[in-house]
Amino acid sequence: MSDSAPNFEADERIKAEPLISRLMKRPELGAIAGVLLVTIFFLITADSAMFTASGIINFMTPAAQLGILAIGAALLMIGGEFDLSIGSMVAFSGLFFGVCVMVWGLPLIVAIPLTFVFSACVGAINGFIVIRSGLPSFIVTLAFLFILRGLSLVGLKWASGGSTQLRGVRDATENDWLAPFFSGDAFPGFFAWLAEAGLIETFQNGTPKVPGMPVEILWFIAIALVATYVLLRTPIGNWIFAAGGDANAATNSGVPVRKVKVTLFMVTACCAALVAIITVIDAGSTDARRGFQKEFEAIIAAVIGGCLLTGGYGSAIGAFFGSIIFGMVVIGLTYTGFDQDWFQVFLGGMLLIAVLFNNAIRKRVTGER
Amino acid sequence: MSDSAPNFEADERIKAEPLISRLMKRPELGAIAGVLLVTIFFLITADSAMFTASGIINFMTPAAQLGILAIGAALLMIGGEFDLSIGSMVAFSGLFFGVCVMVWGLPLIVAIPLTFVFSACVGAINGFIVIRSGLPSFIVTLAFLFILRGLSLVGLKWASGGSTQLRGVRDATENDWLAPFFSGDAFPGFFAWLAEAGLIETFQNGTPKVPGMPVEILWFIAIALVATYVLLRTPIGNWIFAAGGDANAATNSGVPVRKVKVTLFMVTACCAALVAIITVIDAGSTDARRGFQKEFEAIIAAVIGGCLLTGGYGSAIGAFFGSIIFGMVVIGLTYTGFDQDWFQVFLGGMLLIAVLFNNAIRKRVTGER
Amino acid sequence: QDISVVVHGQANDAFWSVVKAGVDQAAADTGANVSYNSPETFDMVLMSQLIDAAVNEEPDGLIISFPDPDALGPSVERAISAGIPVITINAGGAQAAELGAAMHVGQDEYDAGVAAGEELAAMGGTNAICVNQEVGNISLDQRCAGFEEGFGGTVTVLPTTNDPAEIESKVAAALASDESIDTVMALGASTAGEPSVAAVKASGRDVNVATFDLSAGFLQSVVDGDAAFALDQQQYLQGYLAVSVMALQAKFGLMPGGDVASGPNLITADKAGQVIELSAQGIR
Amino acid sequence: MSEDSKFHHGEVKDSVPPIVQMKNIEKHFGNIIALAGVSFDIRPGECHCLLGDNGAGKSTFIKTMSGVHQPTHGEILFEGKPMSFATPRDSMEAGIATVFQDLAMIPLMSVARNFFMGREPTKGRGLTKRFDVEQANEITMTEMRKMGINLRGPDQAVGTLSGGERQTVAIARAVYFGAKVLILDEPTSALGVRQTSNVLATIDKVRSQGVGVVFISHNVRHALAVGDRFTVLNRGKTLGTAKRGEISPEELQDLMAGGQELAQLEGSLEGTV
Amino acid sequence: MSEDSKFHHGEVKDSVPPIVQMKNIEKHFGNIIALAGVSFDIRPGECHCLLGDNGAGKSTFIKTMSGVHQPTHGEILFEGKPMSFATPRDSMEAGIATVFQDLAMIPLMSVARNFFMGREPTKGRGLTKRFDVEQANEITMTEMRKMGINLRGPDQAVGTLSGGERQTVAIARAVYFGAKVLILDEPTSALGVRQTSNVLATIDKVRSQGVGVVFISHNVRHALAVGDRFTVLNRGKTLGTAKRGEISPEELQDLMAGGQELAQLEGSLEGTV
Ligand SMILES: Nc1ncnc2c1ncn2[C@@H]1O[C@H](COP(=O)(O)OP(=O)(O)OP(=O)(O)O)[C@@H](O)[C@H]1O
Ligand SMILES: Nc1ncnc2c1ncn2[C@@H]1O[C@H](COP(=O)(O)OP(=O)(O)OP(=O)(O)O)[C@@H](O)[C@H]1O
Ligand SMILES: O[C@H]1[C@H](O)[C@H](O)OC[C@H]1O
Ligand SMILES: [Mg+2]
Ligand SMILES: [Mg+2]
Repeated sequence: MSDSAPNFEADERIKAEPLISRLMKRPELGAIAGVLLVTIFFLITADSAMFTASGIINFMTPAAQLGILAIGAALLMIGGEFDLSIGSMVAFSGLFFGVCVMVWGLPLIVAIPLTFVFSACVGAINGFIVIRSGLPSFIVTLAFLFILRGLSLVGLKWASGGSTQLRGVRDATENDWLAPFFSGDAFPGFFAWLAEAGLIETFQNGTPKVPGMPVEILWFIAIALVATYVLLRTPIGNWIFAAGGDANAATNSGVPVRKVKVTLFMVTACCAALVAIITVIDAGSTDARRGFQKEFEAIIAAVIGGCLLTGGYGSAIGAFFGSIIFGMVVIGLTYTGFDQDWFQVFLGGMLLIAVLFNNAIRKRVTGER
Repeated sequence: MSDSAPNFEADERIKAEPLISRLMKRPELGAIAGVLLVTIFFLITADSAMFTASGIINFMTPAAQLGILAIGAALLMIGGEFDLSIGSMVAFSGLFFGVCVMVWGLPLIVAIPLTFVFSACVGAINGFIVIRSGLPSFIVTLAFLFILRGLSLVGLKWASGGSTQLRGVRDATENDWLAPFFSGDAFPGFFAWLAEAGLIETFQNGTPKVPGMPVEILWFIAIALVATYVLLRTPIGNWIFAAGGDANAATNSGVPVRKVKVTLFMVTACCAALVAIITVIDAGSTDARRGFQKEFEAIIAAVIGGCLLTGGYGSAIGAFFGSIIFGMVVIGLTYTGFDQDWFQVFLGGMLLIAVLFNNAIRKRVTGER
Repeated sequence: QDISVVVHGQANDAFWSVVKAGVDQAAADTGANVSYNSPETFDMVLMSQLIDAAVNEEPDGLIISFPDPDALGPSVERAISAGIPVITINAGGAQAAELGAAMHVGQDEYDAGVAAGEELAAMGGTNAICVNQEVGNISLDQRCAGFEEGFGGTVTVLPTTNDPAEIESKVAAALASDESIDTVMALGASTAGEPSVAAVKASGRDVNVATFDLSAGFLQSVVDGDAAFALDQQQYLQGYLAVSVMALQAKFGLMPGGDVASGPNLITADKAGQVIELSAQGIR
Repeated sequence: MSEDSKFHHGEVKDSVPPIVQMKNIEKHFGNIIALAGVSFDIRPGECHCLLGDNGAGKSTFIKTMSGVHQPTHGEILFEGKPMSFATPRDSMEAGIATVFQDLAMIPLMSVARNFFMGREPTKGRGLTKRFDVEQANEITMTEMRKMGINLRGPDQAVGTLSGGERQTVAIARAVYFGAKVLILDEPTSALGVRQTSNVLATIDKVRSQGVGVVFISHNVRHALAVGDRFTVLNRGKTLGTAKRGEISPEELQDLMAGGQELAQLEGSLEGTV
Repeated sequence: MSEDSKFHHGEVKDSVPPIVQMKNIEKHFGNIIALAGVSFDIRPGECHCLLGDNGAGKSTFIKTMSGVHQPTHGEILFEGKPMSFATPRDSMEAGIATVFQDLAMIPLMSVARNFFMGREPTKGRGLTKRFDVEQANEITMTEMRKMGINLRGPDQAVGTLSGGERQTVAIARAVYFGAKVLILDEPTSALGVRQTSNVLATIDKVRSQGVGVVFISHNVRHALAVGDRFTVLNRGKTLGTAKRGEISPEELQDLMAGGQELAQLEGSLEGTV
């Protein structure tokens, strides 16, 4: 009746598992099924222009702007907290940045770091109140949603002398050497060459439809990679998962939960600041409604990408794909013949189907009940 | 070394506890501190008109409309789920009700129950998808936020022949015997008597400034009482707490968690339908933007009132007071002399202070760390 | 012909659904293939991306509203440099013309505000509130600013959300806390205008209420004497004319030599009655 | 280990039909095989011990019996009829009460509310039918006292109870509601000596009332004190079932350890841990 | 209970200064008094058992020692100096490792990540300094195997482990990181016989290396097998401390039960539960 000596390498208690199910178990990759589904949908229903180089860049740009926020939100959600103030933070740090450039006339090399520091401080305030009071971050950051939005309005009126729009940033930064890192298109030469070679489409008059790769897309990819690395390959990543999984157990195991959470609030605020800087330079203006409801969309993208609202589970890559799904659906309708009145029905339906599909595929592949 | 026989009635392991700290421990009563704080603030800063009979009714009316939703949202949150579609549900069931009355010409005695049944079905669909897929209710009901909002637009255009507003409901229901239960003011005679007796203010011509008690306030109070009774004094209440506290443990203990959750989704949808019916009859019309962002405000009110976003903890009375705090703050600033541009800063600041104050008082009184 | 319309207002906004009705009617009348899009909130960054998406399809003509010349400028330049003719509607005509837009159909928001202010001042108003249900939308700010200019007296901006119940309470609160308010200027008819009328009625005071844009309910109040007037910009024309002209441009290369001022058009008690039915059908 | 216990021991009558019969149960979680074919039955009036090493599959097995998991393969007969419990509520309604290893308690809820969770006593009728809070409180306090725990009050949140107090709530609840079968997954693990002896005495009492008891334990002495039959699991498979008296404590302990050697403790622990 | 154990027993040298000394600790939760003045110390190389009935306050007491709770009254000396640990991290950095009764594990995280939570091994330096996942996996598997658990793999989520497997992770982790004091709150409650003997053997091993061990158990036999001193708590107060040999198993069991009578089990359980 005695048992054979256990042999770890070939445990009889494990079935062989195909690679695909091992991959689908990772929260990073769950959202890919949704991306595929949405892509197929638009390949069938949308104008072919959607999947040309210019079409892809066109939906990737809003996806990237959303995605930078969504990755921040995802990190924070994995760490067990919310930040509902990131949308307002986009407006507020946009205002601060605008004031740096337009009112104080600072060069970008000063204005940009200052904006990040400033935003990180606001994020830290959020974090400190949450930590010290023990209140849910939902309600604390919600208060800041209103406060920052309101301050943006007041600040804009002050800075612009009564308007809710601050204009002229593009002209003021045009010749700054740092501007190309935060605005416009990267690799224009390469794209011009592609156009000449006939590899990407041009307008009738010969100019390439895509002048280059919008920098936000590069930022988006870079941030997704860094966030993934931090989450999966650094001690801090482990702390983030632990803090969100069970703050009590994590504290008792020696994880500096408070520091981790405050840091995450600061990171999220910096993501908002980055989006603000990029869009303010790009648009050349900022207004009191910038970033409106972006907190909401960022959370949506993170959740589509597999983050749990209860914390402790999720991934940056998931948020990456979640943002792409969201961006594709929002912009995609333009390329289809559907009536705009149906837009919201369509948006809601696509989101639901994409998430249900992700979920069904994951369950089927991994053999979960 | 042996111990005296334990005596339950006078356990030496318990300190005497004053009544107030026993009361403050109840989630129901935590929010009272916030109400007091906000009231005192406005007594000092606001125009005295705010706390006359007409002033109170003036801020209680939106508070009541919000509160009916907030109590539904609170029940659902205690049960561990969210419904982000209630705002859209107000528009959608408003449309359905409008169609019943205007297009199909049904009397209220048919139209109102039909609207409730219809809304409950939509709520049940939400619930079923959440339960069957195991997806977070956040993302599922978010999809319905968009879908229902979109369908309201499409439906309104169909029902009104191209406009986004369906009108004439007031005229159509004016003579229906059921209308006074869902619109207008209750107890007009009593208020007229109060006015004659000089107990409430009158216009110069002697008519009372407040013709009666808006019915939504009565509904609001009634629903808060019923919900509190259900939560604290019925088996279903126990199931709601259990389902939200730990769905797994509750299922394993024999609580029919799925049924409870689906029922809660239906209840929440019915709360939205009630608000829709009241506002549509009152305003005489419905449009595609009704209830916009109400889901958000309802959750805010529930959280101010002490509900945990993670489920399993909270109260209907808390949501009641939370709605009143929110209503007072939103309307209150108008009575003060502050620059209205600061409205959002003020709203956020007041919410934060009210919640921090609730929290601080509770901790101090109950001796928690 | 393919024509793309991208505007800043939402399809479920009563005002913009009328624009869309005009667009749809013109599409039917001219046989043009028209796509109509808008961002989900007043979001200039997303709107510029929607314009880019439309331009990618290389339509024969592009019709846009232009509330933020800075943010939308590059997208418009891209369209124009790609050889796509552009017509602007509703907002921002002058600035777009500088970039090479062919024509504008709309009302100048500031001038419309001035006109409304002068009218209400003439009715004896000295102390007004301007009810803004969409704070941060630059067009609405311009209306309040113009109104202040034309009105001459005290003007307080009352920012609100777009919930009618809340607006009613806030207007009531504003009236209760300042006895000298005699004028209410609402910036949207059904969201802000109708609840303002209700609040004024409940206050029992003699206050003039006017609104930008139309709604059947508000027009009824004008007829009944509970409200002073509505300022119509006939947005149906903005949609209809722009598409018709663009279709003709695509077919024959025709383009009028100047802009069309679709408003402001003051609707007072004498005209309101005729307009109600059309407004209820989503045409005015 | 003395055989002359003060306990009455149920006669395992092979003739009496089992209440629950589990045939060749398999349970897979994704690619993990937790149970690879286990058969087991429980008869009225007996205490059937389920023993085995950590991770052997004991908890998974009893969760299959009480409707938490659905078996991947295999058959469950309840009173002779094929039965599949879709939820724990179904199994409860059939008369099976379970103390899960994780206790299935809601930390934020009071002791009394946890005690009656899913089976609240009511008073009044029709619309006034309501949760009888007073009765619930009273029963809770009484049943807990029977098990040797004097609670400070019935409204303390379970999350603030000590480990043993919490475990006692789960046991008292199951005993109170257990009608035909009582499943106890390591019920004494967190209990003090007094509470443990109460639980063992309780097992004996309910068994004598004809209830079938499934008792999981790592404590050979506890198992031998009350068990009538012993089934040992190892790595998801059953190593066989022995009747009381057919097996010595040392043999049993050897089986429970999966046949592997123990660290040098025998001396100080007198043969059984 | 035989006194001639195979274990080495630490000499409780009264002369050696204690590592941690707790003086007259009180802890109140709101109106609940969990500890009403408890004194305790732990010296290097000894195993000090903390015993007592359910709800006596053992867990609350050791949580105060490891920085989870701050005492309401009383003083803590660490290596002779007054010390107040604000967080568990502080106490860890001072060299105290704890296995909490609730284990302090994150269910959604893998075994290896839980094992190293808060103290991740790194490789590389500067910007490339990163979590050394391979090393973490390897150490986890090895340490678990030492305790008698063969995991299927280091990346299984802790939430899907069996009760005993999970408890073993917590113990292996504490042992791996325990530098000066190792606190074990009912570490063997969910363990199989093999794992239990491993843990007891481990306690003996680390003690002989000069680590002070605080061992909480309800099992008199386990306590006597490894304990050098025994402190008994009852209803938040201490009933006194006894040295090994000064007290008989029966006396000890009596104290642990708070002096109350046990159900009739003595016969079958040979004196100690
Ligand atoms: N949901 C699950 N997903 C994956 N593996 C699981 C799951 N549940 C259990 N297992 C694995 O199945 C095996 C059996 O677990 P089970 O809890 O039944 O053991 P047990 O016999 O009760 O052990 P213990 O005595 O430690 O409580 C374990 O190795 C465990 O890791
Ligand atoms: N956070 C808390 N709030 C209120 N009461 C508490 C709290 N923590 C513990 N208690 C109470 O303090 C007493 C001591 O609890 P503790 O967990 O220390 O007991 P224990 O000796 O570890 O018992 P066990 O052997 O059952 O684990 C218990 O009666 C418990 O109900
Ligand atoms: O002209 C429109 C304005 O630009 C804004 O969108 O609100 C609706 C209309 O008044
Ligand atoms: Mg188990
Ligand atoms: Mg304990």
